[in-house]
Amino acid sequence: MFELPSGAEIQSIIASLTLSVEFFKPEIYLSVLFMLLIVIDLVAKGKKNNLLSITTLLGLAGSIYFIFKQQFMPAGELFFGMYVLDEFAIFFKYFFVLSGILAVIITMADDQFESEVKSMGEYYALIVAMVIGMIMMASSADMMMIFLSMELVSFSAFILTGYFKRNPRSSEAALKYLVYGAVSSGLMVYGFSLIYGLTGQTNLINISSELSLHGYDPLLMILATLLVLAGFGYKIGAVPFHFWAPDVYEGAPTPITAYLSVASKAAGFALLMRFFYIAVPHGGPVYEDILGINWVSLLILISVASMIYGNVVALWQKNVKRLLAYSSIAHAGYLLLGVIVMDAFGTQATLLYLLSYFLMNFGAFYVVILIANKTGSENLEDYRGLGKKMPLAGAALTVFLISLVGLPPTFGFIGKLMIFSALLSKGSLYLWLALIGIMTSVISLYYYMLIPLNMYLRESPSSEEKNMNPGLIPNIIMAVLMFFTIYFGLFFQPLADFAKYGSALFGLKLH
Amino acid sequence: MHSLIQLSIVVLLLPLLSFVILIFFNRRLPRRGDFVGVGILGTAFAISAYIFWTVIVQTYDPAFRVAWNFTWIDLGNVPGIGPLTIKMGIVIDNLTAIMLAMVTLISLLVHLYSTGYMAGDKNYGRYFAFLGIFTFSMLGIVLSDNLFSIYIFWELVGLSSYLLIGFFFEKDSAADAQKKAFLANRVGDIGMWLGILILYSQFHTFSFAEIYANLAAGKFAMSNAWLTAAGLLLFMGCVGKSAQFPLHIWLPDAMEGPTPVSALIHAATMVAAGVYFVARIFVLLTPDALHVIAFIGAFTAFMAATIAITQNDIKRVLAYSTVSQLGYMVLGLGVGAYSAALFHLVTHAFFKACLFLGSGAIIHAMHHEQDMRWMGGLRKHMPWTFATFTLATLALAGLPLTSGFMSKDAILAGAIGFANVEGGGVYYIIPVLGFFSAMLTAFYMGRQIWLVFFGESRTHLKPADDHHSAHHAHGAHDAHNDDHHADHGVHEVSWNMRAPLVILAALSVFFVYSPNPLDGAQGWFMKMIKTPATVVASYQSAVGSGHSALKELPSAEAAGEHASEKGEHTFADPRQAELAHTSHAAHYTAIYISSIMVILGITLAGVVFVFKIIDPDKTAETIRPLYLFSLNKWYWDEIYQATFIRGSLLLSKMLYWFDRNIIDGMVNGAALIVRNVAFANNSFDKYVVDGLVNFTAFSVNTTGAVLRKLQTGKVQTYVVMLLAVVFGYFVFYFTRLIY
Amino acid sequence: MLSLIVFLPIIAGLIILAVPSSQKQIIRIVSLLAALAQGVVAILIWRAYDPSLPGITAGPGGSPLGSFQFVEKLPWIGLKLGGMASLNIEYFLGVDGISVTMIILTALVSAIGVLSSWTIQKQVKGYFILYNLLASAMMGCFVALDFFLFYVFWELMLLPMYFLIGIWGGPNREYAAIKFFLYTLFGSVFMLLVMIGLYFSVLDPVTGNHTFSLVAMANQANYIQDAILGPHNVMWRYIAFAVLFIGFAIKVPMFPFHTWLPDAHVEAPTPISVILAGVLLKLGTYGMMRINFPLFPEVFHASMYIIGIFGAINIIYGAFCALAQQDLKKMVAYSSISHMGYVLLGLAAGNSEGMVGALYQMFNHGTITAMLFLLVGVIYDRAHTRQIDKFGGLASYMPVYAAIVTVAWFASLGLPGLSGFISEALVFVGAFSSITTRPIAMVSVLGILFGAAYLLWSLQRVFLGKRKPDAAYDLEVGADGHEHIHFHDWKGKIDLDARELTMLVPLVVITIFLGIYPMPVLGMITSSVNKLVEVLTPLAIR
Amino acid sequence: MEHLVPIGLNHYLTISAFLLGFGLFAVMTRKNAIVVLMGVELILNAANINFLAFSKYNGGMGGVMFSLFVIVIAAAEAAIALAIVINIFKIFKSVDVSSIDTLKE
Repeated sequence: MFELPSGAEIQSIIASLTLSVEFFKPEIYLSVLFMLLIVIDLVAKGKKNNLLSITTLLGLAGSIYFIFKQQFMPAGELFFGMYVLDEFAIFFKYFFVLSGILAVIITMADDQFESEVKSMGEYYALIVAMVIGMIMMASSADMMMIFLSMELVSFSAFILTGYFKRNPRSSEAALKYLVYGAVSSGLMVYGFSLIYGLTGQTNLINISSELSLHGYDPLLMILATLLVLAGFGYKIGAVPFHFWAPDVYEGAPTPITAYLSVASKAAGFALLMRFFYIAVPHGGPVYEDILGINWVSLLILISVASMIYGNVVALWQKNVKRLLAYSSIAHAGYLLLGVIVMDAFGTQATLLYLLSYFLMNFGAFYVVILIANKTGSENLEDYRGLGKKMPLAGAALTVFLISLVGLPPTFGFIGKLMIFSALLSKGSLYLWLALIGIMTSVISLYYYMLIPLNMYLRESPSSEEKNMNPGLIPNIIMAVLMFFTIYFGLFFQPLADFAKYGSALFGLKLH
Repeated sequence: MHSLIQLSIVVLLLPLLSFVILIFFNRRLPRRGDFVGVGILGTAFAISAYIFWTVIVQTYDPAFRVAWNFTWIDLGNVPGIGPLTIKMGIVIDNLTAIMLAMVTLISLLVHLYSTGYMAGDKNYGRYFAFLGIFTFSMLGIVLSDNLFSIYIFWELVGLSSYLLIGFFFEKDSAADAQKKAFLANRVGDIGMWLGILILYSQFHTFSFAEIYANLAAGKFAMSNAWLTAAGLLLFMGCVGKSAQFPLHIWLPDAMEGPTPVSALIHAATMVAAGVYFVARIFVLLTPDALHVIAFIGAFTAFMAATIAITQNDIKRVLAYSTVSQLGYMVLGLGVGAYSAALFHLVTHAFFKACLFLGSGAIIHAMHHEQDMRWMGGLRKHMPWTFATFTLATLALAGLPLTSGFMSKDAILAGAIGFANVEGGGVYYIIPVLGFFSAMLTAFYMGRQIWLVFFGESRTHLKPADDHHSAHHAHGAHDAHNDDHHADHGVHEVSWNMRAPLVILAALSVFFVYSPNPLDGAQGWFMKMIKTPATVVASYQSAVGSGHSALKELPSAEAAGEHASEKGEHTFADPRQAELAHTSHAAHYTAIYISSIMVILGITLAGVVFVFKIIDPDKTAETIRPLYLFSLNKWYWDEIYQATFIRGSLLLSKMLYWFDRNIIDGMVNGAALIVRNVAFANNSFDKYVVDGLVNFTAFSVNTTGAVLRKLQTGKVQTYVVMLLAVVFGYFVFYFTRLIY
Repeated sequence: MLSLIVFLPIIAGLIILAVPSSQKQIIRIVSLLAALAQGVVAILIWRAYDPSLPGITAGPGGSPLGSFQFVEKLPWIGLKLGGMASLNIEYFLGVDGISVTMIILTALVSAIGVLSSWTIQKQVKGYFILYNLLASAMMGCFVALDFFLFYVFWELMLLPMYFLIGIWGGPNREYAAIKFFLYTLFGSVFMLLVMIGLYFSVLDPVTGNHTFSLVAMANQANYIQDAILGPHNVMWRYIAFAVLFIGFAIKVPMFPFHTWLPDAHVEAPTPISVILAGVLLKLGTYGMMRINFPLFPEVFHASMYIIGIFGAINIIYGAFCALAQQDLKKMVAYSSISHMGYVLLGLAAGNSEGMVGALYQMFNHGTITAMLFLLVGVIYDRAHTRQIDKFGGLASYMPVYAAIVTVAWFASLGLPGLSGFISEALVFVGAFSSITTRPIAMVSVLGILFGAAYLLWSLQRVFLGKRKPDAAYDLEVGADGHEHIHFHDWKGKIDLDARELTMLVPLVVITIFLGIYPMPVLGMITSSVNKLVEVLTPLAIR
Repeated sequence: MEHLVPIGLNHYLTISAFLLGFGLFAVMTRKNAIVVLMGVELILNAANINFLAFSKYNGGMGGVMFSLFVIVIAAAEAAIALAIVINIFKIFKSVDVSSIDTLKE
C-alpha cells in the first residue's frame, strides 16, 4: 500500500537531514564522547579510573561550547519535526550537562566505589548516555522521540542504580526501578497509542492542532492523558507515581541518587511542560467547553499530594539519604506549583526553582557523601557532634538545608519566592495552593533542621579523634557550592534572566 | 522668675543633693557624713523659713500665689490636638509656704535627733541619704503645680518610705512591712492615676490651674458622675498615703522602721501628704465625693481609735492614733472644713512628731523595749521626755490651751455644721463618731502616759518567750521572773535628741497659732488658709442642671445653685457659704461637747489605770470578744491576707498552670500526649512533636506514620497503587462525564 | 552610613572566621571593637539626625528623601518577569524617628551583649560569628525600608538565634531552640505571602513599576484599586493585616503566642537573653509600627480594640504568671511579656501619646530588661541556680549588686524618676484618652500593682531578710569579724567585678537620665509618631 | 461467508485491551521476576497492536514506525532486565519479587 519514494524525494530528505545535523551537534558530540569512553575503558581496562573521570569531565565541559553556539541559531524543527531546538531546550541542555559534570565530581569524591566495584568501567559512559537521553527528552517534539529518549535515560538509570553489583540494596533498588519504570513507561506508550488513535499524529504540535480542530472524545482523552501522566509522573517522582523513589534513592549509589533526584526529575519536568503546554489543549476557550476536563486540576491534585506526602513522611526518616529522597518528592510538588500557573512567569519560576534545587540538592548529597566517607553511615544518629569535627561540611550542609527549606538569604528562598509570586500573580485564585506550600515548608523546616540539630546540638557518643578533614579539593568544592547557594540567594538576577530566556517554549508565546 | 520660686527650687534640690552626696560618699566622710544631712537640712529650713516669713508675715494676703513652669515633655504638633506639651512647675501660696516650713523644720529636727538615735548603726550614712531623698520628694509634692509631678513625687515618697521602713531589712518583719506599705500605697496610687487620666483625657493637661479653669468654663465633656468618680479616684491616693480605711493596714506595720523615721514620715509629713493632696484638689470634688470622703474619714478616725485602746506596743498606739487623727483631717475636708483640716494637719504634725520622738527616746533608753506593759515609772528617769511627751499628749487629746484643741474643735464644728446643712439624719453619724473618737483618744493617751511614765518599773515582769511583739497579749499574764531585761541604766537622752522634743512640744501650744486659745479662727493660720471657691457648681450652672450629683442635694443646695447661675460668686458654691456659716455657728457647741468628751476620756483612763476601780484585765476578760476584736485590729490584716493576697497568689498559680498546660498545650497541639507517644518511638520524636507545634503536631505526625506504611517495599504493591490511582481518577472523570 | 552600621558585625564575623579558634581573646576583642564601632556610628547618626523630618511616608514628590534620613537606595534586582511587569527589589535603607531610637538601642544592647559574652568558653569562634551575624540582621531589620530586604534580615535572625540558644543554652536547650525557631518561622512564612500580595498591589509613583518599597506601600494612593490587596479587596486586606499582625505578635510575644519566650529565656545564655529581650522582642512591635499598621490603616482602626485587649491580657496575665515563678529568670521573662503588653496597649490607643509611649517603652524596656537579665546572669554565674528560694539576705553581703538590682527592679515596676515610668505613663495617658481603649486602660492599670507585687516579692525573697537555710551559698566569718558570703566553686569577686560594672553602669545611668529628662529620645520620635498617627487616622476622623 | 463480520478496529482494540489487562495482571500478581517482565512485554505489545491498528485505519506510517521502535526498546529492556534479575538471583538466591523488600518505609 505504500509506494516507494522517488529519487527527488530521497534527495530532499537527505538534504533536510544534513541540514538538521547542523543543529544537532551537541548530541552528536556527546554520543562520540560516550563511545570514546567505552573505548578508553576497553583499552585502559579500568586500571586508571581517574583517566575515565577526567575525560568525562572534559568531554562534558567541551559540549558546553556546542550548546553555546546553538544559542545563536534560529529556533526551529529538525528531522521532520521529531526534534526541536529552542531556548527551552537550550536551557535544559546546559542544565543537564552541568548536572552530569557535578555527578562525575561527586562520584570522584565517593570512596564507596573503591570498596564496591573493581572498575568504573561503563559507569561514566552511562552517565554521559543519560545526559544525552535527557537532552533529547528536553528537545523532542514527537511522541516517538519522547519515548525513545525517555527509555534511553531509564535504561542507563537502571544500570547505574544497580551498579554496586554485590550490594543487595543497590540491586534491589535496580530491580524495583526497573519493574516500576517499565510498567509506567509501558502505560505511557499505551497512552501515546491512544492519542495517536485520536489524532493520527505523533507530532505534538500537529496533535494539539488536530485536537483543537476536530475536538475529541473526552473519556478516551482523559484516559490517554492519565496514562501519559503516569509515565511523566514516574520521571518527576511526584505522588502518586513516586513509590519507586525512596527505595531507589536509598539503594542507589549516592552520586546516582543525587543525579536522579535532580537531573532526571528536571528532564521529567521538561517533558511535562512541553507536553502539557503544546500537545494537550489548555487554557483559552478550547478546553473550557470540554465538560470541565481540566489537566490543571489534575496537576494541582498531584502537586498538593506531593507536597504534603513528601514532607510529612520525611518527618519519620532516620536515614539522611532517604530523608532527602522524600524531600525531593515534596520539591516535585513545589515545582509543579510553577507548572500549574501555565504561563511564562510560571515557567520561569519553575526553571529558576530547578536551578536552585540543582545547587542545593547536589550540595547536600555531596556533603552527605563526604560524611559517609568518614563515618561510613548515613543515619541521623551518626551525625551527632559532627559539627565540631567537620566544621566546614557542617556549615555547608546547614546552608544547603536552609536553602531547601527556603529561608533567605539562600537560593532556595528565591526559588520559593518566585513560585509563590507566580501563584499570587493570578490573584487569589491559587492562594490556597501557596498556603499549602507555605505550611508544608514549615513542616519541612523541622526535619531538615534535625540534621544540624544532631550535628551541633548533640555531642557525639564516641570522642575518638580521627581525622575528619575531607581533604582540600572537596572542601573547596563544598565552599564553592555553599558560596553560590548564598550568592544567588542575594543576586539572583543573572540566573533569573537565564530562566526567563529558557521559558520561551518552541516559538510559541505563552500567555 | 519670681525670687521665691528660685528659693523654693533651692529648697527642693538641697535634700536631693544631700542624698546624692551621702549615698555615694558616706563611707569616705567623717561620721559617715551625718553633718552633711543636718547642715543641708538646716539651710533648707532657713530658706523656707524666709519664704514663710515673706509669704505669711509680710504679704499678709490669703490669695497670695506665685507660679512658674517649664516644658518637660514636648509631644510636638499632635494631630487632632495641636501642639501638646507636658509641663512641670512650681506654685507657692500660703499653704505651700506653711507646708515648706513645717516639712523642713520637722525633717531638720529628725535629722538632728537621728544623729543620737541611730548612732553606731552599720548603715548610718545610708540612713541620712534616705532621709534626704524623702525630704526631697515630700517637698516636691508640696511645691508641685500639676497632677503629673505630684504623682511622680507621690511615688517617690512611697519609695523612700519603702526604703526607710525596710531600713533594718535583715528583719523579715521589716521586709514584709516595707513591701506591704509600698503595695498598699500602689493600690491607692492606681486610683489616683486613673483620676488623673480622667481629667487629662478631657483637657490634655495636668496643671491644676488649667484643669480648674477648664472645669469652671464647663469644658468637662463627660457626665457629672465621671467628675465625682475622678474626685474619688484622686482621693484614693490620699486613702493610700494617709492610711485611711480600707488601706490603713500598712501604717502600723510601718513602725518597723527606725523611730525617727516613724516620726518624720509616718506621723508628720508623708501621711499628711494625702490630706494636702485632697486640699489641692478640693475645688473639683463634687458634693457626692465629699460625702464619701467625710464618711471614710469619720469611720477611720473611730476605728483606729478603738484599736489604739488595746495596743501594747508604744509605737503602735501612736500609729493608730495617727491613723485616727488623719481620719479627722479627711473628715474635716469631707465636711468642707477646709482650713480646719489643714490646721489640724499642721498642729498634728508637730505634736505627733513630738510624741514619736519621745517614744523613740523611751525605746532608746529601754534598750529597744517597745512593749508598754514592761515599762513604767520612767518619769523619774527621763523628766524632759516626760514633760514634752505629756504636753504633746494633751495636745493630741485636745485639751484646751493646746494647738490640737483648736484644730480639732474647728473640724468638729465643721462636722456639726455639715450635718445641719445636709439636713441631719445619717449625716449626724459623722460628728457623733468624731466626738466619740475624741473621747477614745483621750482615753488611750491617758493609758499610755500612765503605763509608760507612772507606777513602778515592770521590766522584770517581761516573760522570756515574748519577742518584742504586741501580738501575744496573753503572754502578759503568765509572768514569770527572770531579769534578763532588768532596767539597768535607764537615763535621759542626750541633748541632740532632747532639743527636738522641746522645740516640737513648744510648737503644740496654742499661742503659736492663735491669740485666742479657744478659737483658732482668729489665728493667722485660719486667716491665711481660706476655703477655695469650688469649680463644680459653676460647672453645674454652665452645663445646666439635670445632673444626678445635684439631684440628691437638699433644697439649700438647689437654691444656691440658682444663685450661682445668676452668677454671683462671693462663694462660688452657696453650699460652701452655708457650711461656713453653720460651722461658725456650731463653734461653741463643738467646744463644749468635745471638752466634755475629752475629760470623760481622761477620767475613764484614770478610773481604769490609775485608781484601778475597774480592773482592765478583768474587763478585758468580760468583754473578751470586743477586746480581741480591737486587739487584733478588727482582723483587717487577716481578712486581706485571706482574700486579696491569697486570692491573687492562687490566681497566679492557676494562670501559670494554665499557661504551661492549656496555652502551651493548645498551641503545641496536644504536645503532652504525643510526647509520651514519641518517647515510646525514639529519642528525638519529641522534637518532631514539639517541632510541629504550630499546626497540631499530632495529626501531621500520625498522618506521616500512616502514610509511610504505604511504602511497603514490595514493588508489586507499588504498581497496584499506581494503577489504583490511575483507575480511580479515570472513574472519577467517567462519572463526571456521565452525570 | 547605614550600610556601615549594618555590616560592621558581619565584617567582624568574617575577620573572626580567619582567626584560629584557639585565639579566644582576639576573637572577643574583634567583636567588641565591631560593637563599639557600631556604637560610634549609632551616636553619629543620633547626632546628625534631624528630628523635624517625619518619615513614615514619602516626602515631597513621592521620593523618600526629605522625609527619611541617611537614605541609601540602590537598584538590587530588576527582573523582567515572563509576561508580567518586572520584579524590582531595591537595596533601600533609611531611618526616621521610629527606627533611629531602635538603632541606638540595638547598638547599645549588642555592645553590652558582647561584654557579657566574655564568659562564654565553649566554641568561642563559632559563638561570636553567629553573634555578629545576629547583630547585623537585627540592625538590618531596623534600617530596611524595602519589604524584601526587611524580610531577608528578619529571617536571617532565626538561624543564629537557633544555634546560639541550641548550642550554648541550658540543659533543655534543644527543645527551647526548636520551639523558638518554629514559632517565629511560622509567624514569618505567611508574611512572605502578604509581601508578595502587596508587591502586586502597589505601584511606585516615581517609576510606575511594582515595588517592595515600604515607603510607597505606606501611601494608600499607590495601591491598584482592585489588586489582591487593593482598597477594593476589603476581605483580603483584613486577612493580610491579621496574618502580618500574628507574624509580628509572635515576636512580641503576644498572648497566646508567648509560650516560646519563657523557655527560650530560661535556656538561653545570659547575653542571648539580653539580646532577645533587649532587641528581638522590639522587632515585633517595630514591625507593627513600620509595616503592619501604616499599610492597612483602616484595618488597624477597626481592630484597635482587639489589639488593646490583647495588650491588657499581656500586661495582667504576664504579671500574674511572673508572680508564680520560682525561677528568677523565668520571672523576668514573664515580666517582659507583661511590659510588652504596655507597648501593645499604647499602639492600640492609636493617638500620639500612646504611640510615643509605646515606642519609648520599647526603648526603655530594652535597656531595663537587658539590665534585669544581666543581673540574673550575675547571680547565676556565682550560685549556678536561679531558684528564688535558694537565696535571701544577699543585700547584706553584695551591697553594690543589691543597689543596682534595686534600681533595675524599681525601674521595671515603673517608678517615677526612672525611664520606665514615663513610657508607661504616656501609654496609659494615650490609651485612656482614646475612647476605644479607655475601658481597657482602666483594667490594665492593675498591671502596675501586680508588677510591683512580683518584683518586690522577689526582691525581698532574694535580697532581704536573712540567708535561707537551704541557700545556694555559705556564710563564713572573715578575718575582720564580719560575715562574708561564699559561693561554691566561684573564684571571682563576690560583689560585681569590673566587667559586670562596665556592662551595668551605663544602663543604670541611661535609665535614670531618661527618667528625669526624656526629651533626648522623645525629641527624635515625636514628629514621626505624629505623622504615623496622621497616617493611621482615617480621613473621616481627621 | 458474508455473514461473518469483517475484522474491524474494535477487534484490534479489544485484543490490545485484553493484552494490557493480562500484562498488568501478570505484573501485579506473579511472584517470579521473569514472569513479571513478561507482563511488561505484554503491555508494550498491547501498545504495539494499538499503533498498528490505528495506523492501518487512519493511514500514515507513524504508528508503524512507532511500533517498530517499541519492539526494539522492548528487546533492550528485556536484556537489561534479565541482567539485573540474574544479579538479583546471585545475591538473594531467589527471583521472588515479593520477597525482596529490604528497602521500605
